[in-house]
Amino acid sequence: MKLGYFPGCSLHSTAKEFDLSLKAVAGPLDVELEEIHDWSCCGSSSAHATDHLLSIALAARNLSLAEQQGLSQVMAPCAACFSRLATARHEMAHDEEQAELVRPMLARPFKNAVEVQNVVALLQGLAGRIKAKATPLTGLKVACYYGCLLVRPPEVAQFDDPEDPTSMEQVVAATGATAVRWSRRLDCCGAGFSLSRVGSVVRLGRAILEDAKASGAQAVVVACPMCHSNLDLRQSAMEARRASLGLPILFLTQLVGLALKLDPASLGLERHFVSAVGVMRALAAPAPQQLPATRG
Amino acid sequence: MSLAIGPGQRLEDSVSDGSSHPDSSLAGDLRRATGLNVAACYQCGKCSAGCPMAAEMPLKPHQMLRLAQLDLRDELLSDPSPWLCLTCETCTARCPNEVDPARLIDGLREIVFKSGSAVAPLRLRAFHKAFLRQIRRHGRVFEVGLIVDYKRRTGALFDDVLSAPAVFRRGKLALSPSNIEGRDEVRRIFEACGQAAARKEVHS
Amino acid sequence: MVSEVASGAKAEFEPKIVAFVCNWCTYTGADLAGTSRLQMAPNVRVVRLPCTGRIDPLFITKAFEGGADGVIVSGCHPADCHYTAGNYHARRRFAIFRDLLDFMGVDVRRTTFSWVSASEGGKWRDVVNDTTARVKQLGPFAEYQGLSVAPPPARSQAPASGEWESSPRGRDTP
Amino acid sequence: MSRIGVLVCHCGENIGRTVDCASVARALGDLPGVAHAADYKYMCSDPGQLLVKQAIAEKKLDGVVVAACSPRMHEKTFRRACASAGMNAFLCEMANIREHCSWIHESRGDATEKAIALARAIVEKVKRNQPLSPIRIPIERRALVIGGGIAGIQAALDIAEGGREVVLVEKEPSIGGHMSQLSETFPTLDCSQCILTPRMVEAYQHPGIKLLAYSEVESVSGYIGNFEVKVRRKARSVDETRCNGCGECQAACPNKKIPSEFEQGLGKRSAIYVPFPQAVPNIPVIDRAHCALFRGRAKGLKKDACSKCKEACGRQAVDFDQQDTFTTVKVGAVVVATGYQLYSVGKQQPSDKLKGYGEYGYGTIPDVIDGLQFERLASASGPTGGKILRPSDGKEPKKIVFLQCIGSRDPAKGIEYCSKVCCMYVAKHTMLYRHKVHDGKAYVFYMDVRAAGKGYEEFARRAVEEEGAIYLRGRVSKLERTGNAIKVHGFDTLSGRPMVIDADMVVLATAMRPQPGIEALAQKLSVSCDGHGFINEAHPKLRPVETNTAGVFVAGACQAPRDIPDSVAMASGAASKVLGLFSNEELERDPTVAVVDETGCAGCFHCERVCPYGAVERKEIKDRKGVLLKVVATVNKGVCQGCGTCQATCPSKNVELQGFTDEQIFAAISAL
Ligand SMILES: Cc1cc2nc3c(=O)[nH]c(=O)nc-3n(C[C@H](O)[C@H](O)[C@H](O)COP(=O)(O)OP(=O)(O)OC[C@H]3O[C@@H](n4cnc5c(N)ncnc54)[C@H](O)[C@@H]3O)c2cc1C
Ligand SMILES: Cc1cc2nc3c(=O)[nH]c(=O)nc-3n(C[C@H](O)[C@H](O)[C@H](O)COP(=O)(O)OP(=O)(O)OC[C@H]3O[C@@H](n4cnc5c(N)ncnc54)[C@H](O)[C@@H]3O)c2cc1C
Ligand code: SF4
Ligand code: SF4
Ligand code: SF4
Ligand code: SF4
Ligand code: SF4
Ligand code: SF4
Ligand code: SF4
Ligand code: SF4
Repeated sequence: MKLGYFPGCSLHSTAKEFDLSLKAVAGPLDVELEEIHDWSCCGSSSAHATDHLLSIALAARNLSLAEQQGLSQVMAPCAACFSRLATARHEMAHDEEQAELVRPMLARPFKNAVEVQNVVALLQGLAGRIKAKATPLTGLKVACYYGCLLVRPPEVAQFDDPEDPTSMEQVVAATGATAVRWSRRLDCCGAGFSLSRVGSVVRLGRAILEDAKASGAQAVVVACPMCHSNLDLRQSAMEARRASLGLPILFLTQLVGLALKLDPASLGLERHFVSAVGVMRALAAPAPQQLPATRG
Repeated sequence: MSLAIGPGQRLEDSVSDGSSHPDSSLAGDLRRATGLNVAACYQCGKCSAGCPMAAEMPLKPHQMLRLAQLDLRDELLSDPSPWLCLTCETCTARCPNEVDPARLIDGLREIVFKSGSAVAPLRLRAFHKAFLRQIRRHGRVFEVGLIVDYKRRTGALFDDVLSAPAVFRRGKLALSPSNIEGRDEVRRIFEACGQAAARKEVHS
Repeated sequence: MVSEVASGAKAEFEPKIVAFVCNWCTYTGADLAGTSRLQMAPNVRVVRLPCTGRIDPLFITKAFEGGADGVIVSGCHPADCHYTAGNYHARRRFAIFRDLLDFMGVDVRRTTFSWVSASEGGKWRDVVNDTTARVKQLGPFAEYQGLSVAPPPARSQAPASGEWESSPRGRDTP
Repeated sequence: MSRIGVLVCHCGENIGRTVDCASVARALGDLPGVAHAADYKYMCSDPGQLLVKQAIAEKKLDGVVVAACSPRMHEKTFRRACASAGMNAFLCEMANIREHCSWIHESRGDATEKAIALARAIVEKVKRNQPLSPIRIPIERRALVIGGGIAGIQAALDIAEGGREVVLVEKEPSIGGHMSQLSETFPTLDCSQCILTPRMVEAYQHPGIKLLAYSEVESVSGYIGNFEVKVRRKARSVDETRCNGCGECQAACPNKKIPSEFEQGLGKRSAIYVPFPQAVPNIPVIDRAHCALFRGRAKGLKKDACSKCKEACGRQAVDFDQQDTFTTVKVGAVVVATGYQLYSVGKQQPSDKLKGYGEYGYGTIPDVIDGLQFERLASASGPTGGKILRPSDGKEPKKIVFLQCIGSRDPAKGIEYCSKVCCMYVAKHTMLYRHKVHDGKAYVFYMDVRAAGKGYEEFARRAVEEEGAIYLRGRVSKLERTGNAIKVHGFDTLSGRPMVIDADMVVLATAMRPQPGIEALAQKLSVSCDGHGFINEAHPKLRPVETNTAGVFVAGACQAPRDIPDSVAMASGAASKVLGLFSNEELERDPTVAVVDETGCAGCFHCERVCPYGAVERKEIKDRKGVLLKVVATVNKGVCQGCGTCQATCPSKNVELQGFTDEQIFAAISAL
């Protein structure tokens, strides 16, 4: 299976381990990722928050590049990029007036023929293959965290029930781990304010992680670099003057990689702020060499 | 006709003007910016009930829409609440009347942003400006450049964490920008969007 | 042929206008205009039909052939048809028919399509007066000979008056 | 040459003031074919009518035109006068020179000229009128009532009391409908069973009512006065004539863990069961999907896996080999009273266009229930004996949150309309709860309280003022399961505050929707449904219990969300319509109906497609040897309402509306 690949800015920097683990699991799962040549930033929330047209045009440029490259599907692992690209595709198809404004801005013909996919839907589709190749991660309890952008808005995301999604749980089940039942799977962690309004982020993230912890999860599984950096990076702040959380935040691809018995380092597991050592130990897997912690 | 609705507030007669002639109300501006109709909001409050930021917003999402319905433009546009929205779309996904409050709040921000008003929180404005500048310049975001730019604009760093050596140590920040080939293309998109926005201003 | 009863010579052109109306809404509305003594132009003569659904487009050509200078078609509002759907069929038929009239060289401004309910006596008066005034401006309809074969002399670009092409009442989607 | 008489009325001064009636009479008298023309002060007066009769007799008229007021006023008067003089009534018509002429014009010249034109047109039309006779259709004076809820029961009883036979068809094993599930009813809080059960029994025992329970309408043919209805009698597996309702079979059935539909899943029943103790008829039915014997047979087992019920039955009533049977009934009228279902708001239901609400956890959080489930908990005969207990752990909830408008007033994931009864039953629920759990706290999230009915507002206020229910104005975003409680994330828009409540139980006031399968039934009856599936009434204000199909009436919650008083009022209204219809042996109708010229009909059936009443049927034309020559359209006079749409649509002009033929109208147009 060949797929267009739109890594987006964060997979080249803050979420490098997402990129690493995705590429690591792609091989064993027979997925060929072809990066969009010369892709540009999707505009992220800054374009979105200030100029709607710009946010559509920037995303559409990438879709047009993929089209030129002969790709029929583009996978954007970052939930934010996925949301921006999928929104652009949706609006270019449904808002003719706006589409007419955008088309001349693109330096190439644009038929809006490329489908946009995210990593969860991709892995959900491959669950059978994962299960076949996995050494079950028996005993590991994880909380699947969707956040906002994967499932919302429903008419754009369109891959799972927006209020009671199950796709991540299906992937987790394929790895042999157990997905706990919990309530705050869809609550926003505030990643958009990760840099500008830390207080809010800590408040929101804490409520989410406390619920995950209370449900018995040993780790939280995510599929969005923003959620990840937020819940990972800010966890120590969330713990301040409260009970410790100590919940490693794993990318879904990392969990799949673990089940496929890939080398933890190749999955970037040592790059997290909250150590995944405990999880490894629970699975009796070789613990990654942890970098010096920055907590406290 | 104008109707006093409270000390110093006047509800102008353009409030519920559903006619087709150019509508200078805030509702009209929002309709042009987003294609949406604020009048569709029946004030059920489901948006505010689920909004993760409602607790911190002086005006809750449905209240923002209410002020827009009443055309209390100055009061609404000078309020920080729109800037506290995370665009998480919880409200939109659950709104029973298909109002799309998240998009309308986007629209409010766009209106304020374009007016250059000082309401938009300095840090946020600075962040968005710096972020877009990165894209405009490199085609992608170069974090270190972003941090420097942001610091220049606000005099502050985001906060301690991103500058912490730990981030670099984890190989998470590139030290030089990766420039894409199609930078001119991207710049042209920015220019075209700027012009489109200017045209819209003139029309209204 | 009846000019001897007419009072004095007419300086102005007085058009003859035929109105095809349904029994349940517009005819009753016109009755109401009468009971309310609403004065209106005397140029309109009403033909009563059970429903606008009964109106054959040929009635209209026939009226023009017979010397009418204008035609009104009026029935129940979209959702109010006494027969539930007759006016819906009429509406579809007339949208097509109007193009045909235009093609045949009949200025579509000579025709009015409207909805007048049983309680809209005032609206009926307005329809009568507006149509009369409009047709007066257009002058006598002289092209009626051989209506069915006449090639189009000049296509009219002016929008015809009337509500029939607008969408039925419904939610105004932005 | 025709001999038409024209009579011009002065209407005192009403016409005479502006129209020169004598000139009109003179001008009309000069027309070819007019044998008599006169004017008179008051045509509708007795001497005026006498003038008409005399003219017919003396001048041997074959048509009459009265130029006077609106035909809506006096057409009947003059037609009757003509008929009494021996002329066919339909050869008489009126020209409206009052409402359409004298009253609306000032100039005597203009008005007179117009009056002449109007009368002349009618003269030309009447010259071409044909004698018509009213259509007579014999009526089968027996009614079919579909649905045995309170609406159907009421309609059946009223019709039977009026002396006419009724066949009552109910698809479930028992009649009673939703009302039988309710505990106490607003606005008076009387016990639902207590007022309903006697009516159920009365309907069952009434000699004029034939109850076909556990039956469904299979097909319907015919038209007003003459419907033929085929009813499927589903196999009960119990012989109704033998069973005496002792209940031994139920006790013997080993399969007792089946969720009871009647208890809304909160209680259990056996595979052979009566839905509830007061069921009418009190005869059990075997649920073959759950019965061990039938499951075994379906799997191909040679030996029957169980026959405990049959063994237990002292009357040999259990009959495993019973099959569905069919009964055909002839009826003159039908009342549709199929009621409603509640919108099941669990997560997305793939089979349904409605999406459901994942955020409310219905179906996944056990203590989130709907209104009917609450009714069962509150009912003395319910699964908890009338104690309000949580389904999850059987504990008494101390804090209940009620959510209104769930699925209603929600175009995004539900339905646009307001379900009308939920505001009231939520108020009722808060009261019932407080009566049973004195230290309990009831919270209600609402958008508006719609309590427009006699005593309703007072009732709803009582919930707040006397029973301490706390009403919070806002919708809830999400329910979250936290340990033993349910966290309700709401907002009170009145105080502007987010409201998070840890509830022990949450009750969703879910929307009312029409019964499943209503569209198929409507199609059989050729009545229409609105976009949601509710049966359309003929006119929303003036014909609320009739449908567009003559002889088919509607009552209760199948027409729109309705409470019991409304349903009963509608049912009595529908019954009186039926009795009105049945007060005649024959149906007499205006002969303004369409007639197809079968020789010319090309069989394109455009007419069939446009007819709003389904009056156009297909007819096979065969030669003497029985070889099919062609299929043509034919209009069923009993069904046609005379709109004329078919005539205007027929491409080959082979259908004519009597009284409004092309020839008549063309002649009138030319004469104007
Ligand atoms: C939670 C709740 C509480 C309520 N409380 C009150 C209250 O306190 N007071 C009040 O006035 N109202 C109350 N109502 C409303 C009340 O239930 C309805 O007004 C009433 O039941 C409507 O009666 P019906 O006969 O029209 O329909 P139903 O009660 O729905 O009866 C319809 C019958 O038709 C049968 N049927 C359906 N389809 C077919 C078919 N195709 N063929 C044959 N039979 C068919 C069904 O099996 C059923 O027996 C409440 C409703 C709810 C949901
Ligand atoms: C402002 C307003 C707007 C409304 N708009 C609508 C609307 O848009 N749609 C709608 O459905 N409803 C509307 N309604 C409601 C509507 O008017 C009533 O539902 C309807 O008129 C009730 O009809 P009725 O025959 O019961 O009573 P009424 O119309 O009051 O008729 C009663 C008759 O009885 C006569 N009468 C009274 N006492 C005696 C006596 N002792 N002896 C003999 N005769 C007597 C009276 O003179 C009168 O003619 C509206 C009401 C109001 C106030
Ligand atoms: S949820 Fe929708 S309708 Fe309700 S208050 Fe918010 S925007 Fe308005
Ligand atoms: S999109 Fe904004 S307003 Fe809506 S719920 Fe999220 S934070 Fe609140
Ligand atoms: S055969 Fe057995 S299982 Fe079936 S209904 Fe009778 S007793 Fe119950
Ligand atoms: S079937 Fe037999 S055992 Fe069962 S109730 Fe009837 S008579 Fe009693
Ligand atoms: S009756 Fe009340 S609760 Fe029910 S839909 Fe209408 S407003 Fe909502
Ligand atoms: S009294 Fe009239 S206006 Fe007030 S709530 Fe009732 S119906 Fe509405
Ligand atoms: S439209 Fe005319 S020709 Fe066609 S089937 Fe009907 S009657 Fe016959
Ligand atoms: S006149 Fe109207 S109702 Fe009668 S058959 Fe024709 S279309 Fe049907």
